[in-house]
Amino acid sequence: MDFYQAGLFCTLVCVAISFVALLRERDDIHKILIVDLVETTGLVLICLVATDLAEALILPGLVVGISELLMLTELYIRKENLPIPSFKPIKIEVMRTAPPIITFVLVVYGIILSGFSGGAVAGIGLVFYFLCKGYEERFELLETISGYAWALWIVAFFIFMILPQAWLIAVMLSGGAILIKVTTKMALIGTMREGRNV
Amino acid sequence: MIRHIGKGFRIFSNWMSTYENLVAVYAALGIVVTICGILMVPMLSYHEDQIYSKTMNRTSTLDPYDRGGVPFTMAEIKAQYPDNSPTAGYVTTYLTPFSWFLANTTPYFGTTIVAHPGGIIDEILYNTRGLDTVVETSILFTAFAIASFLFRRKD
Amino acid sequence: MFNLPIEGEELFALEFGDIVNYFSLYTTTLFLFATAFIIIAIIARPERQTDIVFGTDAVYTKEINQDNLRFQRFMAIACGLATLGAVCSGDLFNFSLFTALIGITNIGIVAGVNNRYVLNAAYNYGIVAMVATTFLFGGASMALGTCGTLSIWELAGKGLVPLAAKMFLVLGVMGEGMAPFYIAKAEITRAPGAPYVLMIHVSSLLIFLRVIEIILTV
Amino acid sequence: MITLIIPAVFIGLLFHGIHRKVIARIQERPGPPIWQEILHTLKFSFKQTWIPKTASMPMYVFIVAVSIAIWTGAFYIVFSGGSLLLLFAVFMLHKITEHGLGLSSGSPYGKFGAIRSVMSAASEIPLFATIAGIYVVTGSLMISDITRYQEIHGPLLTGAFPIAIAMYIVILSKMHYGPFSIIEAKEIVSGNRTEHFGVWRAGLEVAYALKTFVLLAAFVLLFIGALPWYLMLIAMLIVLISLSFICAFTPMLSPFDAVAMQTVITGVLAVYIIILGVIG
Repeated sequence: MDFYQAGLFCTLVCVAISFVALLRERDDIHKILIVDLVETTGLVLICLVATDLAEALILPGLVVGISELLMLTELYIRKENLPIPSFKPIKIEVMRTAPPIITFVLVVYGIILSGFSGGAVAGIGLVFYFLCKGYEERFELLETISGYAWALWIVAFFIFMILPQAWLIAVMLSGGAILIKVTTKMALIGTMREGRNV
Repeated sequence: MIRHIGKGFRIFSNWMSTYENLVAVYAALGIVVTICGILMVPMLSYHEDQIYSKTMNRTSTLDPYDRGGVPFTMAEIKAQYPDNSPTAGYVTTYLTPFSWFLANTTPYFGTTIVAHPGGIIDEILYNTRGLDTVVETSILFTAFAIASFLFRRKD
Repeated sequence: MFNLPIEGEELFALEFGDIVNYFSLYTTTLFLFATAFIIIAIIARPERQTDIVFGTDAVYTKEINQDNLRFQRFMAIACGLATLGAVCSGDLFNFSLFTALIGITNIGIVAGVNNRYVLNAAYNYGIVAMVATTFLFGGASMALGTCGTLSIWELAGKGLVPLAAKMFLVLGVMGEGMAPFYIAKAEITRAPGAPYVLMIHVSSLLIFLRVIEIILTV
Repeated sequence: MITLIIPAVFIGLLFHGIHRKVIARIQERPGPPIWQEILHTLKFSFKQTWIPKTASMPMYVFIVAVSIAIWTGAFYIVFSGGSLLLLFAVFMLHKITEHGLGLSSGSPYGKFGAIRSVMSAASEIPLFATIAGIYVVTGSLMISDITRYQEIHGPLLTGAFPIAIAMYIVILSKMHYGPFSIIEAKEIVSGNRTEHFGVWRAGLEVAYALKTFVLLAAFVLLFIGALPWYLMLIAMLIVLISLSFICAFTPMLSPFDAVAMQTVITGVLAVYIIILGVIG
């Protein structure tokens, strides 16, 4: 029995166990938790291949799991007609004065980094800003920007495929677009409070 | 006897027609198939000649991000159809100016001391397995669209 | 290209780096069928469901919310495009990703409907669709581990892919497409918006047909 | 090939008439004349036609066209010796048109029919068992290869009997008045076809006649082998009459029982195919 077989054996046992849990579970919200467990074992099955390709396949696998979780939990809230908790914003002085400068620093640093990780850093800045300051939602605007950035990113991919000699343009395009996309997507999380949609 | 079979069948079909049991039905099928899979493990052996096999150059200053080759040139990746993507590696080895500076001046790039993000596109195979990337982001996009649509419904 | 007595001759191949999509007589038929239903989803108005008031002769038609309708149409088109991708993909992992996308958009089509039964069924279906990705990705990665490649072109006709991986793939597609698990899907079908609801069935049957071609080919 | 479609439609309609007649005689009724279905179709062709106000407009019409188109395609596939997998695809796509017929009109009866057709999705799976089984036995899915195989090794009906049963169940679940035809049960008027009348109904009758013809022809070609045309028609008629007997003697199952029954059959066949695959 080589390493791959041993790993496969253990993982499949884990898959079976997690499915037994799913079989026995009756409560809707607990099912979501178990589903997360099951998905993780699926990722381990990919990891077992242990090449660069496996590394590249894990990211899509992870993203599929996260996005389905996001959608299902929202569907659950809708299905159960759960009210959205309302709370008063905390009144701390530093939360009114600090956000601009912190956000500015984080966004600038994110732009220097560029790309996916840059987007994440800049996005955290904006999340912070919106959480502290923003009581008005700007979903439409952020969504539009995010959508266009996503489309540009896909365009860059097609440039790589069809016109490889223009790769520099594609690199710049995709780097910039993903920066904007990730930033706006994360910023949207900051605006997810029952404020006014402007 | 026949009456019992008929009664059992009725219970079965009633149980199957309740959608709360759907997850349980699928889980039961999943367990059966996984057990079949476990029994077949001895027949599966690892294929040594993999594409995109993993080679790590520990001495490189770019260590975890090093895909071979000088940035902006061809990288040696064992791809499935090398002739379809002769430019593989143009992107995969791209670093942001700051990471490039770190990598050239210090040996610590990518270690825990300087945990600095890699390049514009961390996904190593953007060029050769790009369609995966497109689908993956589409999935995220769709799920986000559904979640935000549900979140913002006012009725 | 492979010349197997399974699906008719190859018509044309489309290269995207390491993922080579191909069209055979069989997949082209599926492709055209999906295209036709996408066009229908774009141009057709939704039907107005009529309900009979119990105990009387009165009949009324349900109104469909405009926002909801637009969202449903968007999801139906996305679902159709994912189906197009799944039927012509020439790579096992890429196929599973497209299939996962179909699972998500299928729930999206009915997510906006304001009916407790539909939402409950969609939720249960969603859980199955999520769990099924384990089998899809597991099947694809087991094929990769044991054969060293994911390309259907390379694997075709050699019979290298182990039976376990094939079973995983089929079970994954069954979960994503709800192929024979009838009950939740029947509840989902009660949702209004016929051209869009029909897309759920089109996509799930087409991926089922495709996975059968794949497991017979590899 | 195309010129053969017209006779095939008429023979299919005649088969429907014979089916009704046989059932009627078994139940000691006089029954309609056997050309009744042909007359029906002609009558519907000349009746007034419009589209219900609640219907989903292009889809309501389009679905009839799709129905005719796929079965014309299936006719071509079977008689040109094409791929069995394509025939399977057509059969599954027929399911879509069944859903679409019921959903497009907005009528509650049509909707019930469509929901029942969604429920009975398991009825298609035995055909998959047929295909997988035939592939395991003959090593090819081209109908021309399969008929050639039977010329050498004898008919598959004796060689692979359970596979023939699977295909027979598939055809049975598509017959009118059968135990599994919950879609067209009379308590929901005409099920998913309730709101399609006039020319649309005539078009559907044509498509369904072609469907019966193609399925019976495929059964004969796959399990008995290539025959001269008159023997083939006789063989198809025999298969049809055996189906009519089953339809006459069995009551219609309640929807969930019908589906559960089909699921059980499918499960048994799946196990059989896996065993066949592992041993073979």
